[in-house]
Amino acid sequence: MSLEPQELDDLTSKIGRKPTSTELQIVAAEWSEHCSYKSSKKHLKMLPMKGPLVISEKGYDSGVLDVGDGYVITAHIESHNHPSAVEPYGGAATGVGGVIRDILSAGTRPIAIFDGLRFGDIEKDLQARWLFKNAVTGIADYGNCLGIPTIGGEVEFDECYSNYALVDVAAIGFGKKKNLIKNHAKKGDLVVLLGGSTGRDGIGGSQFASDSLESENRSAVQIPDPFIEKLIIEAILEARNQNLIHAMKDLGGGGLSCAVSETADALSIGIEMDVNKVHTRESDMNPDEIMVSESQERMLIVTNNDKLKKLDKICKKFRITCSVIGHVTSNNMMHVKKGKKTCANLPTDVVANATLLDRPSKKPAYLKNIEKEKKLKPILDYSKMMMKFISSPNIASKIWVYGQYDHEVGIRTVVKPGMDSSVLRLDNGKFLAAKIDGNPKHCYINPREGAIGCFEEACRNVVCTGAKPIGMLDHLQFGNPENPEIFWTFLESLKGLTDFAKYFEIPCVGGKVSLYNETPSGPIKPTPIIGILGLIDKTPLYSQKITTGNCLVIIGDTKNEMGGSEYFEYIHKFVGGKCPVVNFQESKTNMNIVLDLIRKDLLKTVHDCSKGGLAVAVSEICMTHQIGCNVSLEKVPGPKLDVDRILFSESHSRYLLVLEKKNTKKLEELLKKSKASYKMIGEFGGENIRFNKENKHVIDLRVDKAQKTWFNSLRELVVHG
Amino acid sequence: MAIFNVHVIIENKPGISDPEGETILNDLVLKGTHSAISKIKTAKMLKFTIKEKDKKSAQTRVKEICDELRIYNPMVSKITIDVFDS
Amino acid sequence: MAIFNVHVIIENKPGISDPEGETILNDLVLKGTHSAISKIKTAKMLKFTIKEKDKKSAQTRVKEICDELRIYNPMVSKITIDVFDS
Amino acid sequence: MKIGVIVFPGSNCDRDMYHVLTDVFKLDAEYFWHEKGLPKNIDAVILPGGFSYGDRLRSGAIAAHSPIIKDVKKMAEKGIPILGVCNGFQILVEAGLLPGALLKNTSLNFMCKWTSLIVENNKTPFTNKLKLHQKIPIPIANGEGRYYVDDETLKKLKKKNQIVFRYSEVVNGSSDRIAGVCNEDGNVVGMMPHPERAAESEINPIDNKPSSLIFESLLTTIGVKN
Ligand SMILES: Nc1ncnc2c1ncn2[C@@H]1O[C@H](COP(=O)(O)OP(=O)(O)O)[C@@H](O)[C@H]1O
Ligand SMILES: [Mg+2]
Repeated sequence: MSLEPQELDDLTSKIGRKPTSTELQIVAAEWSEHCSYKSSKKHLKMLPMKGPLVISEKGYDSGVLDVGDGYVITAHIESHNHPSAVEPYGGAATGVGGVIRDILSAGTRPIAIFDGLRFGDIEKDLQARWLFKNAVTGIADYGNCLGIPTIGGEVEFDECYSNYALVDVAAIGFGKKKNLIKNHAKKGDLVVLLGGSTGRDGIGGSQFASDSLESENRSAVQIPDPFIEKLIIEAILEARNQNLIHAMKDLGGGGLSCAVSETADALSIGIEMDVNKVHTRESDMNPDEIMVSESQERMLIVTNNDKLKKLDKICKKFRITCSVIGHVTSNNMMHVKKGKKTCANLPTDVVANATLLDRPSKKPAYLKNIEKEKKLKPILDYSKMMMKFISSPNIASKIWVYGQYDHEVGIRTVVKPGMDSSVLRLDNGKFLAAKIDGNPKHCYINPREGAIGCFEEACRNVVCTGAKPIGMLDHLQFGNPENPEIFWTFLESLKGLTDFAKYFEIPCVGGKVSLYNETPSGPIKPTPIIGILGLIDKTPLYSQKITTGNCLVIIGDTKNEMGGSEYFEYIHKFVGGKCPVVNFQESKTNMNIVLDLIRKDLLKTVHDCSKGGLAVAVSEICMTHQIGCNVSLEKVPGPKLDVDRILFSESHSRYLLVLEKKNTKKLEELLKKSKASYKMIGEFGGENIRFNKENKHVIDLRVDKAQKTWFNSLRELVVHG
Repeated sequence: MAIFNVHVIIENKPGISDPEGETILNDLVLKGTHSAISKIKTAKMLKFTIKEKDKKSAQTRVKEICDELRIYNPMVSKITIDVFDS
Repeated sequence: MAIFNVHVIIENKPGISDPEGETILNDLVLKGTHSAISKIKTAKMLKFTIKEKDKKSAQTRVKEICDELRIYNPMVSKITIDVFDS
Repeated sequence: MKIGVIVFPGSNCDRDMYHVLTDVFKLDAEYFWHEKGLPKNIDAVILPGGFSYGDRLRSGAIAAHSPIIKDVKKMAEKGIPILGVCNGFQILVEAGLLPGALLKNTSLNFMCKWTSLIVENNKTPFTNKLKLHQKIPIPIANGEGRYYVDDETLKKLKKKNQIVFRYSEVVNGSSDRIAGVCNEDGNVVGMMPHPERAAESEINPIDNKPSSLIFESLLTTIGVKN
């Protein structure tokens, strides 16, 4: 762990002397990319962060939204990519632990977890399969033990993640507005470290996350302890109820160094602490190790002497250790001592604010010809192709994953995983829908439009349940930012997200940047992940059983936008073409009318078109409801296209609506008025999924066979290889 | 060729915590009156039945299998292999 | 008094299936080219560190603890105890 | 009429159970921390699901030694209705209040899914409003949920009518598809599936009536309602 030479000069001139070894460790941790956002911070400011529902207060690690009646929700997203790539079980599990503590820091109870998982090609690559399997078990074991339901996420496989893993976790909290921790502290208050003991695990973790991954042995392995995390949650919430917490911060990347300096800086106070007071796992740890250890399941709390007794009692009840490690001073210094000896004494604003960089950017050379299409081999038998397609890892049902997550605990999950987005009931009678989405294949071809597409897709997913998007979380994952071409893709994505957020007035309530995601064969594809929170005032759309004679209507145009599609990449092994572009106005029109139709109770179910296009989206409805459907491809609105493009284009802003025939007239009236592009394209019934053109079945699948394949293929692949 | 029993013990490397062992010690054993116990560490064991020409090659073979199939993750765990006549 | 390491192996009684061992064998080991392996059984191990006057009493003491605290469930599992000098 | 909900370190369905007892069925319920004793005036005891002690050693094995279990045993002897759900069931088994053992699912994974139960004994305090062989749509969520008994005990269970619920399909490899059992007297019942997750229409997409009847049976038993 070390500083760059110019950073060392910078530090030396700021403090006017040579830093001590402990000071160097503290600053190196805090000035790492992971903790300081030195490459990205200047640019993140462009995102709109304010809105009528957003509550912003100093020192929160998570976004806070007012959902009415005195209640708030909190949300945050994190990744744990580097640790998961070497120890998928522990890495993924501790990733969940970290994001949960961010939610807890605001004083809210965590009520849901989401996970976004990305690995190499699990069909061919045993290492990818091992990573996938163990990351899923890690998340399951951690979240299940906490009793927080994991209610959504996504899984994607792409060769760009070979020998690597992206493990993103998001969490949502819920609580009373009056119980939010109002971070404040005054001179003489006590600084308490609560939770697991500090050990040598994870030393250098945040630096590790800011280096590219080499195969060299790493000590940054963390052992998850969900049981102690559960006890911390209950202890903290009890302490919150008794008003014992003045300020609070979780320990994550950079350990005590970051938590202490950031807390002091945010509250404009100083903190004096003694490393001898930290409860450690091993007796011979030196101050430097104690300050940068990233041992999991720890929280930093500021309280006062009067409240300490009660806090101690709560900790005893929950059998967790709590040590007073220091106190608040008024001199804005972070003073670290070992007994009487000073190890570090630094101005908190110096530690907490690395010099921000303005990295050069340049449009990557690979983009020059990327939109050119190659000539594709004709598909002779679309039905056969379709069976292969629905069993492919990216299209197959993810039930093997979410079936291992307790998604019912907490008894809030009224719409369960497997739908476009899950829905939770809140204590004020409202409902919350949430989903995270990413699409590196699109983002590789066009970082700006791809990122916007992820944003729109996540919105579509919550809209399908009747929810209006009220907040966004972004997680920006890229390769080495020192490479101007990579930095350009980062900026393009960010600008795209900003434009969409502003147009739709969806504030960004939180996010994370993860850079240096490089595999042995190069950088990952640009992988922004977007999380959307949607609010439903009355009732969500509970998907109803589809019966014979029900109608299928599509909203939105299907366009010739095949670049980065699963069809091009999986079936034709071709990376290129023009990727789907969101037309903001069309997007808004379609979103609004779908919400209106749901509110008017005209629909049985709604599903959006995304990965795999229309063919996959219709099949998913049929397979989920175990009923056939006849679709006329000629009727699909949009420019005139070849059948494969109608079937598999991944154009955005498209929704499939299922309704009873008797409601079609009313529906058409409303749709006409809305100016949305739409068409009735099919009717349900029978045992086959059929896509027809000129009275021929282009695709004809038995729904039961398709369903079996779609449901089981991922498990078969993982379990029996 | 002969049949051997090969026991593989998989446990966390030294310095890596073992929350399960700690819980069993603190919440079960020390809650009783068993203060003679000062530590409990958990491990997992796999017992292989293998046909090989001798003990040595049985041991080598099992080690290879454990490494190749990632029966354990060397980042976190270490293994100990013992061979017995069956 | 001396310090001893006592290893307790907890495994299923004969006749009780061990799906984990079977899965490792069938889906991992035999999928490769390791046909020399004919069986895999999984077990759990607890390593106790205990202060006792001799090996014999260390063994007895740990056995007592395992029975009294139901460290294993006698309906489905059996245990084997080995004592080592520390 | 008071129902005690026992909370162990790591219990995580305690709040769900409490919500259903109090908000849905308007019962008077109270949490009891595992280190405490149970007062004499308790009319029923529920051990909720979760991961007591992080499922370490074996699910329920450590919690079964909690101080409060002594009182639970006394109440069991007195004939007071006691229900263990999921981890609560595992604890009752480990404490010796119910026969059998709960082993890792044959899939080796944690499983969270909806399934359906068949009522095999409608004479217990938690099933007396249900019909014999009635089906109950209900979710399971467990990793060590495979109920195991040896053949001899199984025979005894059948003879003494101790099998309370069976799965209608094979879910996790449990002996004779058993999902829930009771003690010989019938007042102590344990089940792996979660009735508290299925008793409200909002949360149960299929049919919440049968699971509600589990709670209504208790209401009837303790004399709140007929
Ligand atoms: N891409 C981003 N967009 C918007 N806000 C971001 C982004 N990345 C980080 N932030 C915000 O910066 C703050 C610090 O983030 P983070 O380092 O993740 O906090 P911690 O690690 O302490 O939880 C958070 O409020 C987070 O929401
Ligand atoms: Mg944090």
